[in-house]
Amino acid sequence: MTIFEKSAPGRKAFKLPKNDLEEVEIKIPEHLKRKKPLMLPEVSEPEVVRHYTNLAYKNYSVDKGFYPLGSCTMKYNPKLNEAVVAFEGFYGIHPYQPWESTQGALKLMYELKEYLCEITGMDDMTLQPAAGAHGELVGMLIARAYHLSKGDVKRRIALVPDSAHGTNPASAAMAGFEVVELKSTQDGLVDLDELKKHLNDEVAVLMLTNPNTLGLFEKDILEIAKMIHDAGALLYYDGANLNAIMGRTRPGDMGFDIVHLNLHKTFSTPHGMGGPGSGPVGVKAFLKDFLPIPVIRKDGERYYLDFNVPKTIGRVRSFYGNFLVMVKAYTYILSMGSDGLEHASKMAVLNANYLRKLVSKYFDIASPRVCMHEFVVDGSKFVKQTGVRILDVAKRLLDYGVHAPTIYFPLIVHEAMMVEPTETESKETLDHFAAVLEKIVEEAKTKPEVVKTAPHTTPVRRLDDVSATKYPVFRYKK
Amino acid sequence: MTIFEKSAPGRKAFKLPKNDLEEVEIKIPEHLKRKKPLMLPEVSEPEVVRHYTNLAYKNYSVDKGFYPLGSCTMKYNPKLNEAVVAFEGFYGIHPYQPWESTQGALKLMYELKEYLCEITGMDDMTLQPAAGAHGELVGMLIARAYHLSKGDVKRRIALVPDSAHGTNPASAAMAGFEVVELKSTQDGLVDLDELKKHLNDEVAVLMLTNPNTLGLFEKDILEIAKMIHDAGALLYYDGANLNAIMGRTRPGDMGFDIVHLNLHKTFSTPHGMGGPGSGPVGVKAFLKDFLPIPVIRKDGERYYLDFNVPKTIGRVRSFYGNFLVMVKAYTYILSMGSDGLEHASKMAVLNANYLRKLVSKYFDIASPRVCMHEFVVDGSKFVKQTGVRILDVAKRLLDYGVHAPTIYFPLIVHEAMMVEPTETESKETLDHFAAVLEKIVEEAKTKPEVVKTAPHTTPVRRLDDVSATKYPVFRYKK
Amino acid sequence: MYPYIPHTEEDIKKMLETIGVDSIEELYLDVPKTVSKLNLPEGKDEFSVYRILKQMASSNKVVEKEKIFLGAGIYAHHIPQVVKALASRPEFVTAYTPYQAEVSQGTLQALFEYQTMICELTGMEVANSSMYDGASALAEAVLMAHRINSKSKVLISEAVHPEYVQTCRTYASAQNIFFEMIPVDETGMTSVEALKQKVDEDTCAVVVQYPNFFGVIEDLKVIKDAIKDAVFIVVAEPISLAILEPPGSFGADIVVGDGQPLGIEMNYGGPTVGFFATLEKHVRKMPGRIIGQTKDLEGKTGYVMILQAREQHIRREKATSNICTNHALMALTNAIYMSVLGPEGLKEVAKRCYTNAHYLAEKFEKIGLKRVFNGEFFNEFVVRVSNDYEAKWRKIFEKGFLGPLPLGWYFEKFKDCALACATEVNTKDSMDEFVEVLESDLS
Amino acid sequence: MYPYIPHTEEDIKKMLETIGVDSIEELYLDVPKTVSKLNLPEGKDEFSVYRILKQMASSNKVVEKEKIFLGAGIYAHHIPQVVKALASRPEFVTAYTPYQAEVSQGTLQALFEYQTMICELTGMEVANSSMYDGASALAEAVLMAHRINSKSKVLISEAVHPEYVQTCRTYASAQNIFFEMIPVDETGMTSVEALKQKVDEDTCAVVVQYPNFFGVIEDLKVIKDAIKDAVFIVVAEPISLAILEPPGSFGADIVVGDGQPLGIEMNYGGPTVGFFATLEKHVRKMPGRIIGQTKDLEGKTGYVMILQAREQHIRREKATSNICTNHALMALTNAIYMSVLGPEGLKEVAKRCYTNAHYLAEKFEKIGLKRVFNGEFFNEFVVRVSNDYEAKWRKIFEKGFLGPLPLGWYFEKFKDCALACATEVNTKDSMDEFVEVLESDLS
Repeated sequence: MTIFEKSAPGRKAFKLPKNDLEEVEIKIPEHLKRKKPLMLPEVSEPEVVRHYTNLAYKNYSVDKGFYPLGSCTMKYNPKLNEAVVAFEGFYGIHPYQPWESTQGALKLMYELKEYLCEITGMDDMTLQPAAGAHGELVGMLIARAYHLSKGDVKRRIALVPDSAHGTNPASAAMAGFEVVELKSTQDGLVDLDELKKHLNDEVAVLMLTNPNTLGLFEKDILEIAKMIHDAGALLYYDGANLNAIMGRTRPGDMGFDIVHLNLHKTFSTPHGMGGPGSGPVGVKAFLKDFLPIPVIRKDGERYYLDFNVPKTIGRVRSFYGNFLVMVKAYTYILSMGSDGLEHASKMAVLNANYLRKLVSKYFDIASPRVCMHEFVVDGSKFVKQTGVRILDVAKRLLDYGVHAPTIYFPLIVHEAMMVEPTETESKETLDHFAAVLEKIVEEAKTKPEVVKTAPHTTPVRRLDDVSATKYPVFRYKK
Repeated sequence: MTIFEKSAPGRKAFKLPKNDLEEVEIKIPEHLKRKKPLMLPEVSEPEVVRHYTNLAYKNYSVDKGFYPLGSCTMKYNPKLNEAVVAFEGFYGIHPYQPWESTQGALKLMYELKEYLCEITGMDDMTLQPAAGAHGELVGMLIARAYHLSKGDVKRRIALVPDSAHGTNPASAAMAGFEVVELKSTQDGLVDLDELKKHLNDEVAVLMLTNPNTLGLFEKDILEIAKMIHDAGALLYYDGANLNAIMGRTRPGDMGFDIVHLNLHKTFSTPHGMGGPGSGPVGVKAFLKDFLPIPVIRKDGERYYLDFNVPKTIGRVRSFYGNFLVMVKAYTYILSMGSDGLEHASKMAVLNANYLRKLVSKYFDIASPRVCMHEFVVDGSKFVKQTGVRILDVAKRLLDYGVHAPTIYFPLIVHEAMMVEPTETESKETLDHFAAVLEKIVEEAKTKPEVVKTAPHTTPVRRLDDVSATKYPVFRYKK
Repeated sequence: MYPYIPHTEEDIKKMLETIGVDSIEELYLDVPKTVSKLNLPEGKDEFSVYRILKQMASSNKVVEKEKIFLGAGIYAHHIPQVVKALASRPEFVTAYTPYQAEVSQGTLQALFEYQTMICELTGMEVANSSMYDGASALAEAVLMAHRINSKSKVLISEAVHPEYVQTCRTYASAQNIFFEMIPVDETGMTSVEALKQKVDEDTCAVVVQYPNFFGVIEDLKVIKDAIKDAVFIVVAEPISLAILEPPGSFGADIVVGDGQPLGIEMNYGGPTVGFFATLEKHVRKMPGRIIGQTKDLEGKTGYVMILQAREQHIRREKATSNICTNHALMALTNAIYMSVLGPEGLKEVAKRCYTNAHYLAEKFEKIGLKRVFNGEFFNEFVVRVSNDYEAKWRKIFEKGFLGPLPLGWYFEKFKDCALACATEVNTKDSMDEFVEVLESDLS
Repeated sequence: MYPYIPHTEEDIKKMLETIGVDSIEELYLDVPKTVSKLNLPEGKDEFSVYRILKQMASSNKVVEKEKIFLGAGIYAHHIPQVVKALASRPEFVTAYTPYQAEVSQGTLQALFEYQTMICELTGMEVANSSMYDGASALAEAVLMAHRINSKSKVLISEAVHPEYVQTCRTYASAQNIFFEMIPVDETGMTSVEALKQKVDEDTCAVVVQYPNFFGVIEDLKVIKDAIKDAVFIVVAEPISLAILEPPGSFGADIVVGDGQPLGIEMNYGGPTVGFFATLEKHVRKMPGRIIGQTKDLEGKTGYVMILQAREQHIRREKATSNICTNHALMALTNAIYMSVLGPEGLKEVAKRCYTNAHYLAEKFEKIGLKRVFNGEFFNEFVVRVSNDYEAKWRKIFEKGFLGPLPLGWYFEKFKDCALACATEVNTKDSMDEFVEVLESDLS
């Protein structure tokens, strides 16, 4: 039942302080005064609490259990991070306060930037983008501005592997590029021949994530970088998969010119049902004059926001970014330190390879190579043999109390199931997940209907999303 | 699975700050050094979070839904109350700090005491007792000390109605009294003849709650008070049911000499699975020298703790009481004010009478009289007709997502079910509860097995508490 | 051992055995070792980290809410504790995008209800389930207008928040879109005359803010009448919509804005949340996620993401936007806030903002600070102070007040002006005291 | 309208109709109207209340943890944030006593695990699911001892917390129980000689504290050997039990204590929680709720309250205690804390306490503050200062340090002494600084 249906006219959960001023007459022209009725809930505080509490119970979450969504890095979100953003000195400050009065915040942003530059091997960074895709847009606009600044107006092409996240081509398009898809090798890696074929003086940038979406490290990355740079193009790093390599190698060391990160993946800030995240963008020194304004800088002991960035792409949002998300990421980096971040990556890779090994007993794995922090199941043989789809397997997993992995991505794998355990999961959890998969495979063979009609024990059964889109109901109406 | 079974040797969720001192050798005699192994959980922080989060999901709570436990006043616990105890100025102070440095805390306690004295019509009060029963013990020790101070050593008897809470006789016994049970009238009220019969110069005190546990107001209370006082005894008020009468009448006005309150009932502090509560005890002026030490006092602008109470019963616990619980109750009183507390009582009584009316369609009500804030179902006829016990009805309620009322209390009603809705519940919630009861009554007639084997949808099915007591398992063992 | 990582030595050993390698190094054979050790501090225990963060937080100056007279996009409002208590539940905080709808009904229903509330506030037919903030929402609205009619000229009022305008320019920089600014007249409203002159058949969209950046309430009716078929985009402040007729009633095509006033702390500017609403006829051009109602296979009502074919993960370079992660948790916060306030509460807050701002303006006038514009305003207004206002503003700050915004930051021509704000958090006393301080500091 | 009360006028009207009365007044006919209006402030909105409470909180002086050198029953320790985050979940906070076990398995399992941990710490066979605090737990232990052997004489060490002793006296005042105090000797340990002299066949129980109020670690072995068949009651400090052999190993019959050190803030002294453990043979004499493990009707493991026949709601005046509401939420906090620390973490904290206290004692000695007792100590110790110590203590407080307890508060004979404490929260720097301040203030 929606909260609107729980309303009763006149019920209230809110009371303002007594007014010491008499309400003045509202002198707005009559036609601008609200006459359209405003249907919002009318409920008491206990009713508000119960409504949202019971909604909360209908959600799966990291705090509840294993959430192996590939590509999303659903690692545990430390409680300390949540505690520190409760300081009024962080949440209670206005972005237009005099800078002298927000030196703590500016220092935190500056140091976070420095830490992230060190982790990625980049020279400068903006913390403003609100999410990974936002960061991609910023990065691609920087790439565009760079080429234009050199008068290189022909470079309209962005190369994007067919294994890429959907945001890559979308962001490239928003940044005005023509997207050309690069076919991967059988292995799921960048095909150097294919790349060579596409390289010409119209290519502005190649977008890559490394490890790629199959969880494989592009071992030819140095050669790729050389090819790209020789062709006068730039190399863009999608940081979605940074969790695999911290403390071992860095995008900057691999030859990437532009990097975006996802603080809500690698740096443990919670995902909030879809956000807020934070997508900082780092660049090599030759690109730093293109960063969006403002850029956080330090001058002696004073931290400030620099609006005088000569070739800036401009502003990409209001104010300075998702500050509270940065506070959490900063807290995480202090907690983990250089040693801890490296250990996190190692354990993430260990977990993925261990689980890959267990799962390979029941499913084909899309690539025979050692994986990094995630791996992809190729379900096509399974589907052929059992008639049960990977979607069904995913839904059946919900019945067993675990969240399903990412499915049907990357697009280059048929009936894909992309599993990213992260380093915060224990061996026991991985063993349990494999055991559940074994059960489901058994069910698919012996009683496929159970799997095909899953889930059975969730707050709702399988939902009809086809007619939901065909006959859309966008809002509650009385 | 217990958290012990989730352990792995060496796993850690805890890290101390670096030590700037070298660990010294522990010079404890060898036989006093721990050799017995200490089996505590060894888990990571994510594992701790998931363990307790999943335990939380197995609990019913006020935030989830209707919790009509009679006698317990499970009203909504405002979120504001929880927010204010998060101030470090409240939780971060040591009880032995100089009083000059805790004037805020002392002021709060003093004002709370004053407010509670006004609400109850008493002259002085201690805030120390940790719970209602603790307050009862304090109150009864005061009664004892009072009589002894007059040399009245004969007064060994505490009269307690047969409808009383179990804590009443237990507390009286702990305070050294011989408990004599008073039979109630058919109506469930104090029987004046029975009372008269028992009154003599050995009676020290009569313990009453008013409204009583049947939810009925003792309309002869002034006469009862006169009889008790004429006999040289004291009248004790069990404040469990104060929620019915705030702003209308006061125990002090009715002639009670000693009163205990339950801040976790009437004053909205949460019940915490069974505590901490707080059970302040108020007394009339002639008893104030018997209060336990220390008593909170004001001297000009200065608040202090008075340890010089001439005839004090002594100390009843460490320090000054459950301070944070007091903070919540104080917050509630400020929020509600005189108007709000009176309104709360009225709505509590309205809710109880409304629900009583609805429920009376399906069950006998123990008394035909208008009730106060709660009422008692007499299930004996229902049990006879259907073979389904009130216990079964209670368990079946759980299947429908509501908490069961208190059952088998008061003892004077057979197959009792005691329903206290409180003022924070909406008409819709009460309607829903009645509708569920109707369904269960129908089930009891048509498919009694479903009710007798309830609950069916809870995390566990009906539990075997008989063999749990017969062959007790007190703790987890490897 | 790290508290967030469970692996014991024994675990690692067993797992390597299962994998069939001897060391973790073997898993990294493909990966060049280019870092010996990251140049970062060593990992710290949580008590030390807490202390450091507390210290950093306390080196920011928190102004008491009642002493804040600056808005300009981020507003100090009262936030009931219940909003925070519910929005911080881990089931909301630690979930992700509801890819598996059956175990995400909490998220989905809450966002469906949020969409409904945004539709109610704005008077529009359909809302998405959130954007990053008001500025990027506006930029996406401009791109959407371009998708609707493929035209290039966007007329944007100079009384739209300057940072929003800048963001639009950045987003559109790679598209075939150009902007022309429309000035305000002496009322502080966007000049309808200027607008009429600029609007033509090539006009893609017209953008105004309601109430506008100078606090003045635009007359959406006369604007709509002036702009012909151009896509009408309105940036709205949500609290004011409790007492203002919603843009939808005046024929707006897209209404966006920042949800910060609806229960979100100032957060040094982020995270907030962007809202985005439009008409059903435009919905397939809309960016962002949309939640719709449906049934499960037993006929029970449930909620799912709909119209996903517009989105990047399916449509890739042809998507309506690249947005993936949005600001769902902040949208939830908005929804809880609106549930707590209800229609009456929100109206009361709006009226209190209006009352306080008008009281403040009157007090200002008494000390010689005159309003620059004569149009009706809601909770912000511009006064003329002096050319050295910014220096004075810093001086006032030392006394504990966050004074009106130095407008010179964004408008050379208003260098001597300040944008003042009052909301329901300001009290008569705080305003009186502020005006006193101001008077003594200005003289 | 009140935010916590949902009734609209319309609701009230309909409900009265259903009941069949015309007004709420009719429901109160039996109740005399003795109050016209309570003399209390009018109800306030939450923002005003929040402000008032914030003001009150800020008028208490919070001493930085590392600058606290006073324990005496309430200790400053590091508390991981995860403890607070979990213990504040509304499912724990807003539930009550698990009367309906099937929807209270969270409470019941957590308390069952808590009992297990208390057994492990104390070395006892069974623990209850909590008491109010250490003092009342001890008082109940004395009453229990009396139930066990019906004897009257209780020997209690003068090195038991004075407030605990006072509480025992109050609880027992109405019973046939009397107390004799046993002094300490020059080691600070309870005098075994004195004990031997006092113990006889009428002795009900012997009570000592471990480590005792003066910080000294009692030799439980020699005490047990001295007390014959008397019920052996030990008050224990839980953190120390990570490195001390538990009382259970020395034949204790009842072990009680305060759980505050295990993850509970100082809270101005309350709420904390009392723990209570004993031997299986005594369990039917034990006060308080006990949770036991059982099966449901499908054979699934579950937890219920057991041995309820001892309790007041069933046994009434013959119950083992009147306790009903206990301190379950604080017991949960203890359990979460111990889950986070684990055996190694707890041991580490204990060792750090020991190390710091011994460093502090050494530093004290260097400035001429000598220990009064020569027994081994854990995290507290007594030093002799001067007769005007209390005045000095207040002066030191002004400098930001909560100095050692003026022992004169409780012991006339130790008027010139102070009870000092150090735990893992104190740092070398804070101790050095404190000793410096002390030195300059004492001279």
